[in-house]
Amino acid sequence: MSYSSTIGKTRYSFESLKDLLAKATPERSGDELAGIAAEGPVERLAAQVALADLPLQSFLDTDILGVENDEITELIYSSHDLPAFAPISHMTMGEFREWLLAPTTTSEILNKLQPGLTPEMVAAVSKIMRSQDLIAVAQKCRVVTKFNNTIGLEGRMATRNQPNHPTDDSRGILASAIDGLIMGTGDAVIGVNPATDTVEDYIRIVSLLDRLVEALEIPTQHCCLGHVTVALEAIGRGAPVDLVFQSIAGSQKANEGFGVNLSLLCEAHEAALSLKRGRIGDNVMYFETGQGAALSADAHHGMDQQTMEARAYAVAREFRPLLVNTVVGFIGPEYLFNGKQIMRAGLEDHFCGKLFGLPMGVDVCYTNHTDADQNDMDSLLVSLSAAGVNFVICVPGADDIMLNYQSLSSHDAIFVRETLHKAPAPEFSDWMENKGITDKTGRMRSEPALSGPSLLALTEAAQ
Amino acid sequence: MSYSSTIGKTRYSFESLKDLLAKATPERSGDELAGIAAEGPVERLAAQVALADLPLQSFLDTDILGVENDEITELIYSSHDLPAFAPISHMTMGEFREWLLAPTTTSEILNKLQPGLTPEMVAAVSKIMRSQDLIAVAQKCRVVTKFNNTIGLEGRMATRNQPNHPTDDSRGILASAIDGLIMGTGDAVIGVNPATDTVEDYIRIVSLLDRLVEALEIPTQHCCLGHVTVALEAIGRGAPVDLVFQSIAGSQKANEGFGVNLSLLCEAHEAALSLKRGRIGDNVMYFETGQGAALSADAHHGMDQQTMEARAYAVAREFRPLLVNTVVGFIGPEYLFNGKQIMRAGLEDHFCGKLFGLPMGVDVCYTNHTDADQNDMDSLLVSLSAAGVNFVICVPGADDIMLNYQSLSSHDAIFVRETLHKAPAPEFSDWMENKGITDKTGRMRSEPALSGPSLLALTEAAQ
Amino acid sequence: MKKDVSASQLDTHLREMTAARVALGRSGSGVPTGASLAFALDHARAREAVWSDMDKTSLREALVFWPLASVRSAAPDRSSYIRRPDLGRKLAPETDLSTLPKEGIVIVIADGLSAMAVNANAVKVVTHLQSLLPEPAGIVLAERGRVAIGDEIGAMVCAKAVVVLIGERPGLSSADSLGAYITWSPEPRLPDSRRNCISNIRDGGLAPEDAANRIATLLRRMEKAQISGVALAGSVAEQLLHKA
Amino acid sequence: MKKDVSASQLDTHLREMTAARVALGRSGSGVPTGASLAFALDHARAREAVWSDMDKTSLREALVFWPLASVRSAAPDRSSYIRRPDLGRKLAPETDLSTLPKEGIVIVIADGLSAMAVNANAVKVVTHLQSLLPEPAGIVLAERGRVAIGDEIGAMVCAKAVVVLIGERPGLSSADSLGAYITWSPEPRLPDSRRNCISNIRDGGLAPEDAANRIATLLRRMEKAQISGVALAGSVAEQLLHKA
Ligand code: B12
Ligand code: B12
Repeated sequence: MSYSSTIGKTRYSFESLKDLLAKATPERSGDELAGIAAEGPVERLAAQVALADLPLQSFLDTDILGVENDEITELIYSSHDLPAFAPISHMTMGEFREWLLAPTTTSEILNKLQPGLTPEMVAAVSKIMRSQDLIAVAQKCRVVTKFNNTIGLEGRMATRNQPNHPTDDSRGILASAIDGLIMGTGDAVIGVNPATDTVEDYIRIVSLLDRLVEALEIPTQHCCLGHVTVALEAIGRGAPVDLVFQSIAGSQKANEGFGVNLSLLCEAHEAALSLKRGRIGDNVMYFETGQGAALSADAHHGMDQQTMEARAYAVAREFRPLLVNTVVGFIGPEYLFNGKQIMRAGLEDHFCGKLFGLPMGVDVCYTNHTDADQNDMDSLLVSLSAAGVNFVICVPGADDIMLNYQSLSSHDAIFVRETLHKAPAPEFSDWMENKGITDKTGRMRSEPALSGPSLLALTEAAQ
Repeated sequence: MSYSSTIGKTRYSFESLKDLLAKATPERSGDELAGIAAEGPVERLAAQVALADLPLQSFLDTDILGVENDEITELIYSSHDLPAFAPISHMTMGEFREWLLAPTTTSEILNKLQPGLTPEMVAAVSKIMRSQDLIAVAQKCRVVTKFNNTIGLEGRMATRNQPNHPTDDSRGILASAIDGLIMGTGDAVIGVNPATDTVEDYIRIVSLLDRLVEALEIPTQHCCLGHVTVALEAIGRGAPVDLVFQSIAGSQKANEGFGVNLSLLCEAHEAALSLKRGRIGDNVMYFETGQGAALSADAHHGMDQQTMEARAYAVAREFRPLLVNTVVGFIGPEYLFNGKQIMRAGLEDHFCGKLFGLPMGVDVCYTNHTDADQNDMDSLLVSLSAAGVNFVICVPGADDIMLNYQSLSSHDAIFVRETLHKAPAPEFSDWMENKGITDKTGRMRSEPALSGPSLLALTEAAQ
Repeated sequence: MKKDVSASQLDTHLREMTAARVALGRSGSGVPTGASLAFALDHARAREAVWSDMDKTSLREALVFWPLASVRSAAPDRSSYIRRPDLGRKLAPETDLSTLPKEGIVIVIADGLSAMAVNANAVKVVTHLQSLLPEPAGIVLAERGRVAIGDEIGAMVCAKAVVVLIGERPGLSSADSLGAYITWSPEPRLPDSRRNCISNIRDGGLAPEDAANRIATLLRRMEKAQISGVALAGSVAEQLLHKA
Repeated sequence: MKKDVSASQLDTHLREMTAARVALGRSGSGVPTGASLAFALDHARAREAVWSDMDKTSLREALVFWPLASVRSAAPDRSSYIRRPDLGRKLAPETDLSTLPKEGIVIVIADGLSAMAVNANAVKVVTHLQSLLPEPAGIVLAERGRVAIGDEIGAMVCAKAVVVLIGERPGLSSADSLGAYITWSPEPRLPDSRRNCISNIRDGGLAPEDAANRIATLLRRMEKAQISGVALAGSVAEQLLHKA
């Protein structure tokens, strides 16, 4: 198989499919850092043209990453479902893009297709799609998951309430969680990133969140985003663990850098399932991913960061997660240089995840060493809402005082509900109405009944 | 009145309200070119803080532009309606922003407020608003206008079909117009920018469009975007002129640079009205504006380009136009440097125009000397759709082969209808269904009945 | 998407009728992959045209028959030229135009936003235009010039009129389109309403010879009226503008 | 928006409980103007912190009691440092660490993404930590360093362990947060799973003295287990990781 195209009078050749994928990727600082990006716009176009002409079948004929004994590669090929692939097996990448956009390709058809795709195919097709295409197709993909409520239904967008605190102080966590709840965030999960890494802290945090959820009868789930090994230990000690979290990436080596592998994740999945805590469903895992994670661990094996990211989705899908989100602008300008690159990557990740069958959310965010600001986040949020993102992340006032970056604030969630007309998860939506946070039409009340003495008591009790 | 604020230990002073407005403007190459921009982010914030604390009343106490005998300034103050201003007269700019965002400030209230505003107030408040705020408030403003159909209704977005040709060739114009009609664009107007400037060409073009509209019984209006003097001459000679077009700007001198003044526009307005061609309404004017136009004519008088742009809206409002659009990315990087600046300016212009009571559209576009691309336009289009823009502009394949820039294509209009769920003007929507372009649900048919022999005949007839 | 006979016939027709991107087809709201990539490639190319250079050697050779001077605007390089149109409208300080005839017509060839346009079309327009003028016009090659640089040049040589041939911003489908801006009695800081414009000069647009004819006609009308711009176009404009 | 008594009491409570931006109020979906501008100002400031410099003079003075060396990473300047983490992980070619003791513990103070964090907190952590160590550790001031630069430094002085004190990326509310990354038996190209981390060290976060205590405890556990990283944290991790 040769990878080449001719532009004007110049012939461009690409040494491997991996090289072709990297060169066909929209401008991205991480790929430049890795030294694998196209030299300029014309070479990039040449790669995209070559990619568009490539038969989908060629993605099955080669081990694209080309690394021996990578368990993610093994997983990808062993879980690939040939009959599901059949309807598109004769297509080129360019035809596949058109087929995805065609109105005859419905949500049902896309759902059936999903096991027939590989991450590399999905990443590849996104490279020849405009943002608009990514939105239009993603909107057709619907991935619904359940634990204590239902996430991913049409016309809805959930939020993770992320009440982080720099020293994991219980009262501090509670204050931020309540701040978000009053504004109606937390249906995806109330999830704390711990600053500390001990099992004791982990257990304290999940217990705290569990009491909060119980006291206010919130139809949602909670999570402490510690390392999966800590979660296992905590489960062993009988802690009330709703969801088990882990950061994952697209190569075995990258996952080892995170201190995990598939069998460990499997163990964790089983442990979480064994608790049977989900009232209406058993999607018990929560994963985070993000372009650049593998490269930053020097575990990208010369593959572009966006394809690497899509490979992480193969890991995620294996464990039927309730939630997956890319932390798109989280790592920094080394990987996504500015607001524009963050926006594009966010839409790509969401599209790839959804097409691959994941309950995809996005942490709409940026760091202070990146050339980006709230206006960029506003654009990304509006686009993601149009694309039908399952959930986004909210922190008080958009400022995470522990992770040192800006995500969305609960105000943004109100904007999504009232201006973009997306409702929260149905169970949570009912809860908001019952608690007097919203009125019958789903609009915020100016004085939520929830902000009364009950909450005061709660905050005083926690210590 | 002094204009100052203190940030940390530094006191920032601004020499005039005009200076304050310029320094409070988000980063923008045009203001840097004019030498009036803030030195950096902190000075910009200082200006925004000072601006937020300013009473609205101070916008009425000073002649902000400070140019003697500027007829636009006179128009602004003479048309200002004090009783309409009363509900907000006690507010600071910061309070005004909050009031605009409050759910109690409904569409009806905003409509009544409109004559009580000045362009400078509207521009000022936009400077302390995030993109999200601009979207949320604009969505509440509704401006409905009529000629042969109804533009600006909730949940709808119209399109201008812009069939330009480098030599104004009749068949070339017709081909592009038909290409757009088959995809359902043209409810705002079918409007040609003439490459030539003679009255003969003008008359030929409007006659051509008139025959097209009649032959296909399209419930819409047409326009040749020649100079207003040419339009007057053509009307004098009995040409079928639906809408009279003119580019306008925010100072008398800038308008003189365009070869127009208020009395000339008034004359044109009356001439157009006298034809009584509108079947269901008498909004007969079409204006285009765009940040940078005044500065490029050296007629900005030291005022920032965004405030100057808002002043142009005072001119427009005077003539009850059917359509107004900012050509936001049209002029180039001298005024809006990249995709990010174009997106921000597009949302500002739309917000200011709407708040000021204009039937605001946006030419979502960029030039090839600007650092922008289709992905930026996708973001802007999605944001504008959320903001409830009245119309956008479409050219075949997004490439205007006469004006040398990229606007939207008719495909984008289909995206807006089918993914963002905005319908065309109701009369046009019915027409599309009748002609078999769309099915009963408003979705495109794969083989529009319209593309049959009737169109073939039409193209053969035109010569 | 399948099309019936008349639909595909219509597509063919439309494509014959214009160079615009008509009848692209679609898949849902998406532009077909081929057309979408072709668009992106043309964009990459058009962006390059902005950075192209005037081929002064060839231009000088082709225009050797007439008095000719070379000048630069006050913009020191191309990237500041793009961001600073004010500099592109001014001449660099050391400018010397003493070799040019005075009080005649002067033709300025400026790169503008596409030197490719000048390289492709300027010579044809000038050669034909010179043949139509009563006496040969002096020529100025202006690097990094905007339209209004003609005003200062015209004033320096006390020109009756200045004809600026300038590279229009490059389009996606044509990166070589030339604009002609003609001003009677040029002097610094004139508004654009004092000029007339003929645009889209290129093969596939207005043919260079036709453009020269139109310029010559315009110049004759200007000479007669002793004015250019909006005021020239029609009596309506003038009357109304001066009534206010 | 008006609030009843308990609501505003709740707001006060929430604000007392955390430094996060809670109880901001709102107008529709909008953050109130004051809070919105304060946010933007903090953003402008945090962006400046990224470009702040290590105050080497003061640091050297305060750390004069211990063996000390200064090094630079391979990143030539701050803007390439930001875009090229690979360079920030490598030492500049001419690096000399001969003045440092070998085979002990080495403390690396690196500016990371906020030199302000180092300037504010590093001395406090080091001073307290030294008092807890059996023998004084050598100190390296590393300009434009990333976490992994400690591996190469550690290997060069054959260190038992390296403690990297590094400026965390500046947050909106705190631009001076320090992170400590501790690695047993450092050598180049170790994965991050081989380190342990203590983060958010600053007043208002984890107090510098407490951080020093935790680092000392960690070092003792590492010494005992002769390992650091995920494998140290709990037996579960180790068992599961090596079972596969
Ligand atoms: C950009 C542009 C504008 C911008 C100019 C601002 C700017 N700083 O660039 C804006 C939006 C303000 C504009 C306005 C108008 N324009 Co115009 N514009 C163009 C465009 C797309 C590109 C010009 C270009 O590349 N110039 C080259 C660069 C290097 O020159 P520059 O020095 O940077 O820019 C100067 C010229 O562009 C000039 N200019 C721009 N338009 C016009 C129009 C006329 C009649 C004149 C004399 C000068 C002029 O103004 C600029 C500042 O001095 C051309 C189409 C084309 N393919 O060329 C149409 C074009 C030249 N414009 C046209 C027209 C009709 C107008 C208007 C009269 C529209 C109206 N009805 O009000 C107004 C008035 C212009 C004026 N100043 O008098 C016609 C001219 C037709 C003709 N043969 O006379 C053209 C051909 C396209 C069209 N049909 O709309 N325009
Ligand atoms: C950025 C970041 C990441 C990035 C790192 C990639 C990168 N190139 O920067 C990503 C998203 C990959 C990441 C992942 C994880 N992180 Co982290 N991360 C951070 C963060 C927000 C900033 C770090 C920073 O500014 N470093 C300074 C710069 C100058 O250093 P650098 O050399 O450029 O970057 C290196 C370090 O950041 C290091 N690193 C990042 N996270 C972690 C975590 C651990 C345990 C270790 C040993 C190293 C490490 O990896 C980078 C590449 O070498 C901190 C929070 C904070 N306030 O500091 C959390 C933080 C350090 N991470 C944390 C955790 C728990 C993790 C995970 C273990 C999460 C999980 N359950 O899987 C994973 C695994 C990390 C690993 N590599 O082993 C915790 C550590 C808690 C603790 N005391 O042990 C922190 C404090 C926050 C949190 N609670 O989530 N992280």
